Amino acid sequence: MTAKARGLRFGLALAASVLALGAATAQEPKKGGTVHVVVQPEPPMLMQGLNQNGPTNMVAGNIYESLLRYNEKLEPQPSLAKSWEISPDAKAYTFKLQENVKWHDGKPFTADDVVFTLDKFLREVHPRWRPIVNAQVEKIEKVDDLTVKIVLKQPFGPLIITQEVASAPMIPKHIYDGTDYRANPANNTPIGTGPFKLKEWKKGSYIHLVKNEDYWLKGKPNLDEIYWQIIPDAAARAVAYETGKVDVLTGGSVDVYDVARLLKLPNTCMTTKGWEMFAPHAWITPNVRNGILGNKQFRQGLMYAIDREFGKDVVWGGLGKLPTGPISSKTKFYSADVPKYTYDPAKAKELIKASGYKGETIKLLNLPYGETWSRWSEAIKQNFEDVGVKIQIENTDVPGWTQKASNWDFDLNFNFLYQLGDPAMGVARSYISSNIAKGNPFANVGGYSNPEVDKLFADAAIAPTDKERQDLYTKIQKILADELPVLWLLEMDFPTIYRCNVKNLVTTGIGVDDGFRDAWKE
Amino acid sequence: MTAPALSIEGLTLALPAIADRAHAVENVTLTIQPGETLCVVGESGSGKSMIAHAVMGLLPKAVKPVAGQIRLAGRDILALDEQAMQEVRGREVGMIFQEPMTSLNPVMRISDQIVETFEAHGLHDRATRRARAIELLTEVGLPDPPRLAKAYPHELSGGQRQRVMIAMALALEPKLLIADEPTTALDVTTQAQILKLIDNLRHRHGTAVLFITHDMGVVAEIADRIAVLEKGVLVEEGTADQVLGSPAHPYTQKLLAAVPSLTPAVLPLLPDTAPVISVEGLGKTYRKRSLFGVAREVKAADDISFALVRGETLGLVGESGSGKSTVGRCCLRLIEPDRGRIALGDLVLSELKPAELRRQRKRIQMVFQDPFASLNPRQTVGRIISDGPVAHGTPRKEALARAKELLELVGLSANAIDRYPHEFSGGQRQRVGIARALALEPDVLVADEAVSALDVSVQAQILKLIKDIQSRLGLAILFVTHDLRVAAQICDRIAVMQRGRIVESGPTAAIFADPQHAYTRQLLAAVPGGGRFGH
Amino acid sequence: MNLAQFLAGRLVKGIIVLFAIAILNFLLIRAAPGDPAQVLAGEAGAADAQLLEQLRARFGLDQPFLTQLWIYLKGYLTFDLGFSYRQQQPVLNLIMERLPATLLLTGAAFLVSLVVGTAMGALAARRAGKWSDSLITTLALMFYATPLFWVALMSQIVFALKLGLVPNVGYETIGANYTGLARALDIGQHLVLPALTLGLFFTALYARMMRASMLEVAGADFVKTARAKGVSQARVWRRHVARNAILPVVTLAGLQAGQLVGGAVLTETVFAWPGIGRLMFDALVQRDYSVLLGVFFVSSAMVVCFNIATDLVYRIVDPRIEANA
Amino acid sequence: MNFLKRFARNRGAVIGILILLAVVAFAILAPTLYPQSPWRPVARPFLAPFVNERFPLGTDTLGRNLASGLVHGARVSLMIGVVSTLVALVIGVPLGAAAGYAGGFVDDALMRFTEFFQTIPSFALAIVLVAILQPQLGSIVLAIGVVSWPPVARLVRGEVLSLRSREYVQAAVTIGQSTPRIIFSQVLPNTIAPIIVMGSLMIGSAILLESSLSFLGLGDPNLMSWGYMVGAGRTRLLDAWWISFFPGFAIFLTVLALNLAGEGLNDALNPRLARGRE
Repeated sequence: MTAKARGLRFGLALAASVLALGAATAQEPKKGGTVHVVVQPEPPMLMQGLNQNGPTNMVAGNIYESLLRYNEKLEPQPSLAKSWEISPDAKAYTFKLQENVKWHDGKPFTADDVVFTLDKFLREVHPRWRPIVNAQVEKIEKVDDLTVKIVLKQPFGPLIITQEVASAPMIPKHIYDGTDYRANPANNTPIGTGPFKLKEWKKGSYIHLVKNEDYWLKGKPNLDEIYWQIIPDAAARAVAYETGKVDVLTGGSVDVYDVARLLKLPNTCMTTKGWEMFAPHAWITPNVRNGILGNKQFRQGLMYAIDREFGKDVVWGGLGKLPTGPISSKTKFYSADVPKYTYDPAKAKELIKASGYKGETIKLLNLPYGETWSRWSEAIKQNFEDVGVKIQIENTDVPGWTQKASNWDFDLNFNFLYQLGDPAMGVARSYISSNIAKGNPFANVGGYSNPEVDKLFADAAIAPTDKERQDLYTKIQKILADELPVLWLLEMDFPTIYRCNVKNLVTTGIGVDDGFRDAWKE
Repeated sequence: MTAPALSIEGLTLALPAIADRAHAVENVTLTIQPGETLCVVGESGSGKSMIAHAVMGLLPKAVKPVAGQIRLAGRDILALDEQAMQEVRGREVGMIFQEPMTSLNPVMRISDQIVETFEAHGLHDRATRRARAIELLTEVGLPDPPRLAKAYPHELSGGQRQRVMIAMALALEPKLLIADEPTTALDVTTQAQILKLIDNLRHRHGTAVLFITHDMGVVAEIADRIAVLEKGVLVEEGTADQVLGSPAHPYTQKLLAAVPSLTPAVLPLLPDTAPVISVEGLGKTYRKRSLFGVAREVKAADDISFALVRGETLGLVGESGSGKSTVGRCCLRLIEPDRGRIALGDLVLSELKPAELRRQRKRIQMVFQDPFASLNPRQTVGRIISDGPVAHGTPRKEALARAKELLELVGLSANAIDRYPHEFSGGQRQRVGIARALALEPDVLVADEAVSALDVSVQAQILKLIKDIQSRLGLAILFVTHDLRVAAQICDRIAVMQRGRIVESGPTAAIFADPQHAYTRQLLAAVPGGGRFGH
Repeated sequence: MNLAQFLAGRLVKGIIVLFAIAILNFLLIRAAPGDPAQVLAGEAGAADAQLLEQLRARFGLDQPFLTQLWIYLKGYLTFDLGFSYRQQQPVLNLIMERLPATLLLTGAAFLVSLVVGTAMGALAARRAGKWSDSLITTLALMFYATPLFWVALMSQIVFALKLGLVPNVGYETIGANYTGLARALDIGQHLVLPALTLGLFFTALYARMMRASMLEVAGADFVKTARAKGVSQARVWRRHVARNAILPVVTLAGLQAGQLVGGAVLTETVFAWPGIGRLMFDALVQRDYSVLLGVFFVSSAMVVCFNIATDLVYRIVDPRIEANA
Repeated sequence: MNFLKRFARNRGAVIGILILLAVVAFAILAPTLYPQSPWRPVARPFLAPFVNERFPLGTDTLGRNLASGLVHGARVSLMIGVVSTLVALVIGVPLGAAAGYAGGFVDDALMRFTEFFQTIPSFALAIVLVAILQPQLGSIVLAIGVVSWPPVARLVRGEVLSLRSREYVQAAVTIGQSTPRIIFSQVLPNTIAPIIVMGSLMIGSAILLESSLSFLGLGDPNLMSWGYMVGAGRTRLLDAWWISFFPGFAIFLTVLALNLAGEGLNDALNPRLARGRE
């Protein structure tokens, strides 16, 4: 299929999309109602252009919108862009915008806003958009008031996946242009085009969003109000759901052990959908600069030593899937044709012995994201000690972890990274040597460097067809699974728990982060 | 003959099993007629206070009456329940205690505390109660009663507080007043006033007084009749003249004999040699610091000068707050004087640097007041005595051998060396304290109220010991005391202090015979028992 | 020393202590690994050098260390607690927004524990040696020995979940939009569990102190004096013993009241109470320096204020103080 | 009456000592009773207590033996309690003694310093210290010690202040003993009793404080303390109550015992107050 044809097909699909969503539920959405949702932790701010923390995205996804949305298969869907077209040489993307879209302050949304957002605002402040726009984009131009064209330097397939709301939220030009973005007082009163507006933010308590009466998609949203409640303690959040204080527990907001119990409650539904875009991939990064950890045999020994099934079944309550390599099975270009590792302590011992390990203590940096991660460290520590590797767990808080991870101050480091829909976006960054740089915990912090892999990733990102890309990524997966620059542990599933009478909660590949536009309450 | 105000018959009070004897008092029988003052005397631990508390129904829970009766106005109060006892207290019998500083509620106004007595017994209306309180304060001779009524206890002096206590005790005109060592904590002049007040009130209201005291002087001053207690047993009872004049029981005789006479003892004249200690122009001022405001100043020692030769004893006498203890401690530089010169022979002590001072400290030593607080409870006697020589370089073994000799010198057995202070009585401890001071072979000894905390019989022994040692070793002694009787017996010369100054000084006999300063005369006149114990 | 002098003296001392604390805090917090820019970047799941640089410049972290300290202290001199770039708010606003909740929680816990604790202690002392004394003493010991967070979790499960008597978390019913009395009642309901949980430990503490203090005072001479006047037992305990015994308890309680403000982190966490303890903890794990320093400063200032207030109260209730001060 | 007799007369104190002895015995015998690491998953997770005799208290979220965790935890918790109390004493005693004995300017300065530490909210300070130094045994012990010393300093200062004017201390001065010697041989030995009492109570507080820190995720991840166990099991209170109940109860019991024993000590060492019990 050519790029042009693909673009057209998606473009045509748009008209049906709203209908399709309606059809999926087979029920007429009810108007009105209030939903209480848990957000954890409290977002630092709601100006999504400046901050893309998990909780920020979760709330701000209702306030801001981007050009595109993505369904569960990560196919682009219209949002602020009504339709789009990709030139035959795959170098020009033309977006037609929705008509009559207004910012929350009543000003019209136009192509000027899009150009400002993508070319100026996000280029300056957005760490994910910046490398793309700098490396791949030739120019971004306004064609007319409702048409924007992005011209690439070379074909860059993943571009179509980058227009998700957290990666490219549309920012009002009339408020931000010419100002010091980060000091703009409007950061406290976010103005977007989304289905909900910020009414009140009681710090430490709740964020109150109300329906945007002038929303461009007529008849939406269905809900009148959303309260995002801030409850710091995980156990208390579960109790809050049980006592009816909140209706939706977003992914990761309750302890995995509570999931099974909560599901037994009446009127309680659970879904692990809505994470397809992110497809979080959990692993341990060995710091290959540190002595024995640079030894491939040793790393393979470690991999055989880890009881990953135990991690999935006991630590994560059976949620998720064991990964085979760097690319999630949920993401495009996955290949199962790689060397596999099973739980085999005997083999592990053999490999570790052969590697020349002399009993030095190896530090395992725990990820300070709650109890489950601590349990996982403890379990894996036992696995390693069972095969004779001395482990000391290091605990720290989030800033401490960020610092240690960013500055390569670890032996073994837990982490989980989003795949972001395309290996060029979310996978390559952890393995390519050009990304070995201090200061970013999500860079190639382990220090793995293989020129062959670098080249393969570079080629794969700009290869014109999916077939070519697939071949390259299959090669990459084979090499990496053998060399083990990281020890992949789990393709994580984050369950969203909600009252069954809240409908259409998760309708896209980024789940609740895409907002409550279509949700309604029975 | 009217009915007695109080009659105690065969009273026995049991002590708890852990005490050192079975009964606090045993088979005590006493009566007091209306308007009569009965003094119960005895040394500490004789059980005299227990009798007073038994009459009030305020015995500690552990002490139980096991036999006998206490009849107050015809009723046996041991048989009364708490409710009935509350009626009796205050109305039938009032009581004043030893410690004026702690016997009043610190957070209640004086008038409220007196009024409470009326309230407790449901007498009078509010206005009358207040008026009565002022009347009472007037009657006990307090200045400006309306103002004083609004004051809190801490704003009053000890004597004033004791007057308030008396006013309270007598508020309901009880037939019996119990006074438990009411003047022991007071200065001698105040004591005289309070005794006089109690006596006056008794005459005016016909109140019977049960007066508990250890002080024979006070007894002689106030008693109609006297009962002597020894270890809980009543050994002698009779009129004041009988008991004081011709005591029948050996214990009474011993007690009386131990009371130091106010007539100065005749002491041998000392050769006129160079002084071993001379103090010139000594001054010490206490300042209360505060961040703002003016500092308050108290002159505790003001231009004090004196000198002692070998074998001489100078008595530094005065009432509390006169600065006598400050002067005593300044001589050792336990308190740093602000001004003045202290010299031990040729050595100017007041100019020494700390390290040198420490080396020279052995030349002047001190005997302290409290035999319980002056010995470290965690060290053996041997250790306590030998620490001094050890600090000056003597090997411990040698010092311990010397300590044994010293123990025998002060009248204790040498094997006391391994025992701890709590195994000794007060008098014995004081001997240890003296031995400690002597261990360093000092030239000068400062005795700070060294016998004040001791029972009278023990007091006599310790005084004798000090004299003996002085004559044997030729020490010069600065004897700080509030007790003129003691001073009369032991001092060659006396210096009388008042508000930080020496107002009069001279040979003991001369001062007693012909006091020049008004204050000295006042002090001498106030000594209870006057010339009764002339020997 | 008169009252004005006393107050002035205490204030000067207090301000000196506060400044010393401000400096110490600054040094302490800067010793912690990581900085707010890194945290923000880390949370976003993506970062590059340029973003970090932007953020650091924004936070003022690109300035020399001493300059930062100077700017911080200069701000404090003018009651400017700084600006939280993370939260895009002046620190003072953030704290003021949270302070009422904390004051309500700790105030309620403090009052309840003081009243209940002293009453329990007084009762136990009055019945010293009897079974009711043993009961109270044991109870107090148990309150004292139970981990606070454990009580918090248990009480949520029992009273909120199983019995449904009170809400488990939060400050008020979100979205109910109550006003006036209804709102007060609503907040009151939410307050029950956290205040009791927080108060439990202090109840125990005050009960034990009061008991000991009562027994100590009961042996005082003036108590004997009162009894010798024929005053009834009950009245002796009330007017003489309790009145004197409560003074040291109140003093200590006053000193602790200040500590409570900054010390309710656990309770605020478990009960999602939007107070400054929680604000502090969040600021700590986000390295939101200015907020963290601000909370530390404000809660230390609270301690100083409470200490002065306690001394003042003490001067009023205890007539002896002025003479000795 | 001697100390032991007085102590034995206090039933609570005896119970406290017995519980403590039991806890200490468990702590000492831990490697004998459960030679395997308490971290090792040994059975099905969430095994209920009192069912399988190999796991009398059941298993936790990862299938680790709770009984083993509890006895090994006794070692850790007691050690943290004792060591951090020692840290507090090491800071507080010399400081208090110096302030009390020297008086004047030194006293003023040291007491300002103490006041300073009492003004900073202590729990918050502990959290910050642990966060700065990273959660590990040393930093936890240090943090607890640093926030708990001021009361020690105050106590010692008060005692020393009153002892300093005691006549036997003055006597030591007059016989020419040096100041350090006076402090160590005359003054400090007589403050031991109240310090021991306070120390025994502080061990309890330290154990509680450590458990609170653990609860907030600031525990040493390599040491299985009781606080860690409560924190780790708290989300399962509803369906696996035993995971956090038993360690919580162990903390409760130990702190209770320490307090009972401490009060008993206090009464026995300080007969004046014990009168109230008669």
